[in-house]
Amino acid sequence: MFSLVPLVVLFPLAGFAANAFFGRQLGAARAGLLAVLAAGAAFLVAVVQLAALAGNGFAPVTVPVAEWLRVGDFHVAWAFQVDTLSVTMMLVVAGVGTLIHIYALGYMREDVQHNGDPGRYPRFFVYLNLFLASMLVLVGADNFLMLFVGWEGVGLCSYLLIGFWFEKGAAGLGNARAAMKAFVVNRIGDFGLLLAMFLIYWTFGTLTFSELFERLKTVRLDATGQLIVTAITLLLLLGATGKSAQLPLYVWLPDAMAGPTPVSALIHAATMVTAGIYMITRNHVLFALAPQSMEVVAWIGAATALFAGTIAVAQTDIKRVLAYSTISQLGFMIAAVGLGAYVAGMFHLVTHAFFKALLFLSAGSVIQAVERGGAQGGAHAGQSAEAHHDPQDMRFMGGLWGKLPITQWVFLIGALALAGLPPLAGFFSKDEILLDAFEHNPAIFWVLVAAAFLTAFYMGRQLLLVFFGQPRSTAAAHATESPAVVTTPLIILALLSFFGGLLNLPKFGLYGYAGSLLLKEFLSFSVEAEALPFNAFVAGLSTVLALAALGLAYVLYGRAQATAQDRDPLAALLGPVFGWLRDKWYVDELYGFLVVTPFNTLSQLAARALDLGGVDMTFNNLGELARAVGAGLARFQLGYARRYALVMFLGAVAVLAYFLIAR
Amino acid sequence: MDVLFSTLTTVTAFPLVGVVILLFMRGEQKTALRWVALTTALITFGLSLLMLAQFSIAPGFQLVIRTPWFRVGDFAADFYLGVDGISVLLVLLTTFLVPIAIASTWEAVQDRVREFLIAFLLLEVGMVGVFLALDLVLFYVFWEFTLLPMLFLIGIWGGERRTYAALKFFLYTFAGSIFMLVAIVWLGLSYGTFALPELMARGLPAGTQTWLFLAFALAFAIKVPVWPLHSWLPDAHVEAPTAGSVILAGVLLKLGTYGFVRFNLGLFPQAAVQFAPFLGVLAVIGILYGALVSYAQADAKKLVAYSSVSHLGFVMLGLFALNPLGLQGALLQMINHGLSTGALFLLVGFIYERRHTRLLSEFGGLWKVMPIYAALALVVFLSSAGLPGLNGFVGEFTILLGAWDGYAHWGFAAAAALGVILAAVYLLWLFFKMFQGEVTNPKNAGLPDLTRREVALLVPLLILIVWIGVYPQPFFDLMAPAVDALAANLSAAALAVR
Amino acid sequence: MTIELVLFFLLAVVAIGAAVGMLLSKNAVHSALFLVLNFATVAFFFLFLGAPFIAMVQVTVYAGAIMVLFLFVIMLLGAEQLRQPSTVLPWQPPLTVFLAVVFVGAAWLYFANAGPGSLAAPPPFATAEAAGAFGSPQAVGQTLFQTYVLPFEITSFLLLIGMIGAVVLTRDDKKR
Amino acid sequence: MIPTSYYLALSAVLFAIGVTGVLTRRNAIIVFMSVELMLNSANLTFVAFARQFMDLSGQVFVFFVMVVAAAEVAVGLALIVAIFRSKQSISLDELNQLKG
Repeated sequence: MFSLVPLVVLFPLAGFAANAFFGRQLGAARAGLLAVLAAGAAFLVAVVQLAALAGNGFAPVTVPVAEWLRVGDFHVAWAFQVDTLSVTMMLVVAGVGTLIHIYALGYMREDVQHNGDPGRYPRFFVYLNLFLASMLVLVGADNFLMLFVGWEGVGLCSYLLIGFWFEKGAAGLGNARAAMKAFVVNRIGDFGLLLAMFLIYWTFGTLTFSELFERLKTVRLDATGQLIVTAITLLLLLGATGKSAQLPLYVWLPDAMAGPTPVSALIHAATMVTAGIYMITRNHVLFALAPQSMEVVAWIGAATALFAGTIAVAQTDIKRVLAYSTISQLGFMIAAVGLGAYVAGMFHLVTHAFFKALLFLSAGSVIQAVERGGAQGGAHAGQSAEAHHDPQDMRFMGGLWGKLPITQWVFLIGALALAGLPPLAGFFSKDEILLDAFEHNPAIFWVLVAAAFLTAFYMGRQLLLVFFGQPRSTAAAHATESPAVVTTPLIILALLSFFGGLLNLPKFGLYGYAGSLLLKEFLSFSVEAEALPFNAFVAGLSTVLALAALGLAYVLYGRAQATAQDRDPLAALLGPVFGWLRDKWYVDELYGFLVVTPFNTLSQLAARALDLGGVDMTFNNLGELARAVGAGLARFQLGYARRYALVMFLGAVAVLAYFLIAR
Repeated sequence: MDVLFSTLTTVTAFPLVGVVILLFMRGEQKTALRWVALTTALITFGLSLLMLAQFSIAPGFQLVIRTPWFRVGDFAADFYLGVDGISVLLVLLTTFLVPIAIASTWEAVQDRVREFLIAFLLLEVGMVGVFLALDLVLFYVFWEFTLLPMLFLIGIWGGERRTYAALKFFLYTFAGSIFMLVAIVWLGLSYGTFALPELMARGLPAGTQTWLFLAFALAFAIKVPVWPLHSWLPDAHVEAPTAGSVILAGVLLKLGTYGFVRFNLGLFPQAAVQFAPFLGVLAVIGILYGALVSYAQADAKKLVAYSSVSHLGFVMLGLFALNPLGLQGALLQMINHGLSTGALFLLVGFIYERRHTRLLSEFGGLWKVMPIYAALALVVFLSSAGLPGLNGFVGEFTILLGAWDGYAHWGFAAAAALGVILAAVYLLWLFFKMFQGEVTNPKNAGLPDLTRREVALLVPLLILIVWIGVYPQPFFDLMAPAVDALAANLSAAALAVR
Repeated sequence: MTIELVLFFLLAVVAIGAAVGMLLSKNAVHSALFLVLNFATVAFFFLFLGAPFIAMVQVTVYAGAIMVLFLFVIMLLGAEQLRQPSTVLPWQPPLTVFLAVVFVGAAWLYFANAGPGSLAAPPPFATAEAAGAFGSPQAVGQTLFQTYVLPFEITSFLLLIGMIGAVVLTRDDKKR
Repeated sequence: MIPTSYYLALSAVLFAIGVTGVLTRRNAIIVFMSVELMLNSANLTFVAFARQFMDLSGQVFVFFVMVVAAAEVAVGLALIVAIFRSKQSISLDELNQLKG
């Protein structure tokens, strides 16, 4: 059954190829269905792998597929690593991916109408299937190079999907710019990963995970070796900060919200951005050898969690709040793996995939509801001026409760899960991370607690702004619920978000031995996992803080604003600091000043001054010099044959005279 | 007669048959002329496949033919051809690209078609000859022989500043090869033979290697082009007709890198070891500089031309890693660059035929108007940017991996890896300016998408781009024995130097 | 002074005078006629030197055919005289004359310093037969067709090419 | 007998006059005639040496020179005719296309 694992990639790949070449001929309905089937088939294969693993006593298996590169002593193959870690990821990716494919069937049909190019419908599924294939290559890889193929492949899909409406956005170029930004920033991370691969190969002589970890078990590191391993892990971290949107490379993710909402849910929340956490977890053996790097990883995660949280509280775009929330939650996971709590990190990764996908998808449902409302309301009232507001702006929403009977509930579940209220999934996984931090690094613990407080607060704010109070626009007033194809995946995800905590529930007697945790034991076949005892203080503190944050949100936003132009109550509370938060600490501007502008200037300088003015000019001047010498001599060339003959005669006479004298 | 009908002679000389036929045809029968040239080029490609079939994966020169050519006193040159793992792929690349380039001129060239095609076929003879010649004099003759057809392709069928560009191209390359000629003559007169295998077997003393290395290196460095000798390239590319650019980037630049492998590494290993860090620095500067300058270009073709400087920097870096990884990566990257950049120039040519401009500011939003064009362009751009799964990545990764532990410092590889980021920057910028956004220029609104002929031109290239990206092993296998022998020779030289 | 020497100097004066006449004549026709005179005197020298065949060829081909061709072209073009005086190439005539004098002087020096006897008068022929045989058409013909048969054949090609060249060059473009 | 050097001296003088004609006259036809004069002076040298060394090769060479001269005149006069057609002049001063 293990030999079926290539199919997990081949099904989406086949879907990609079929839709890429024949999407137009197939027509929208069949193209979408094909893509969903491909994703579903991949999920089934992943389930089969789970069964196969169970039958194998959860021992890891390597499934070689084909030769790839064999140059000198260097060798990598196309091969899959099937273990509990990769299968966990496969299940999440293919599972959530399938649900989002289904959702996209309905959502994109409306989206392409709204954006005025229905012909682009199949293309979306082309990209989405390619993404699934790449992501599954990433998680299934048994070596760094193959992981890198998936790593850049998902980056490409992210680029394509952010730029799906490449002619939209600010000045018609905003989306395309966002896509380019995402790819380039990711490439900076990839640069780190690339260097890490070189170092690993030349230090340990292999890029295959199993061989590498085998060698690491016996390796004795001297000072240089220690330095190299630290360098490797830090470079891997650079890769992870790029893909998982951590400080300092997180800047692409908020802009990536330019992509259609299913993309935000699948790629920029549930799966791709967690690749960094997966990669670090996969390389836990390496990281274990570099404690300083672990420290750095943990601090970057914690800092990102808090930093992104502060920005999220002041955003008004419904998807941007979720984007910064994603960055923050990814920070939690990175912090967890940095603390060595790999299981906690993976656990949060899984639950986060559920509830953040749910939040994004229901946000998409809300957005389309408002869009429909705008179209209707505009038709009713005949007023077009107000209809031109941004359908994603929460300031123009409000009062949607009751209008969206399914979306409202699933959104609430997602929000509370994210806020970390028991007994929802987010509570368990976040609590696990906090517990690890509490035990290992109190400073990080308090940073994470602050971040958790902010999480609950901005989710409360979002809930209140979107669903409660008075509708602040005609569009919101006329909003209607989405079709079943959209809401069904929402319901499934809501159930997963609600009961996801059970994944890592203590196994009370069911399997015979108490005190162990389900996911922990499952993953312990791939990574070391320590079982920490339940800590009532941590659990209580996080619950109380979540409730307090929600309460604060209610105090501030409970009496909803009447119009969209009202001042944000938080601004009154925070004063000028609010402006900083709203403008994202001016990090984009800072990077523009520090990196983008100098780069452009340098490039222009190199092209104009250095290349045309320097190199080219130098050689042209050499040519000109020859020409000038020639022109100087040419003044003796009057063009009259007689003068030339005279000079010739002069020469002849001179030669004759020379012979006479020399004799 | 054996010599005349041996595989390598026919591969080299078959285009001449087409030239003769073209000479006897009337200039007005344009379509017939094109068919004759295309058929000739395709048959030549078939012959080169025959050569591949006869080629066995082993070190050393194969299918060798040798016959005295001329003899003046001590000066004896042979007609001496042979193929090994280093040259076999380059010959195939040449014979593969020429039919595509000829087919790309179907509508683009309407002026003096017969002469154009003759120049093209003659160019093919010269290029294949360079890759196959084992006699230094023969090599030099073929080397200079490639110069003239290209000079005419640029100078007659080129753009507005064609005379300037053609002259610059000619003077640059010619100036470099003069030094090579001196070195060749010196070698032949000192050792009594111009035969490369014999010279390699004999080995040269370290002292003479140094200046001979420099003389050869100058000729090749201009052709590659190595920074800062590159400034002829953008002009030549911008003015050359599309097919000329395809061949110029696809094959002619490889003559330089091939020369480096064959002569500078093969014949002067000790000097190569000594100069490796120096050329490594130039390669890295070329990579970063080419990428930076490329990003600032306003003309699509110029952008692609400067990207060649960057990409060939990778090749040079791989070569002067002097280990099997770097060498094989560099050899594969030569092929990759030929495919990807050839395709890039075709793509730029397609839009130029439609709009008669290549200024980026004139475009925007073409994805909406020409979806097939955009999709194919995207694949080619990504291949050029080194996306894993496509050919560019395999080459670049192998090169960088080799260079990390090469004779240059690992920092070179690290700095060169920055070029991978920059490649994404300028290629995505190109894609952004051409294809994304709204259609702002009304002139672009009604552009027809690619015709079947144009797609058919790109498809063979794309197939190879994906093939090499996913399963490059057959290509590596072909070159492995030859490269291993070369690398062994180099490491022996390194021991001698240190 | 023998009668030969007197004749030589007389003819030499005529030859040089004719050459100078050609050089200085304003009218091209006069020049051509002076040249004919020069060629004729040189033919006499050929006779002195025991080359009767060459002397005949000189008169018939050079003085006859070629110079007639010259005259013909001059008449055809009506280019006996140039219209405007020369304005370009200052210093050309004096420089030329100076160099010509230097040249003659150098040659003179050379002959004066040539080894004793090397440029002295050649020995006279022993018999009248010998004098008649040397340079006779028969002797020249034998040398030409034995030793120099290949160059002779090549000259025929040269003439052919000259002929074709003349035809091609004078063909009127407009009549194509 | 007349010494060979006398002939050579005469030949040198005739040659110098020919050169002077080529270099000073602007009339292409006269220049051409001067060239013939130079050739002729060379012929004289050839014949003088043939007599000196009693070798007929010298005379044969004169024959060849005459053939060359004949061919040259044919082509040269044709050139002059062609140039006159296009320039309406045979002045060499108007032919300065070689100017650098």
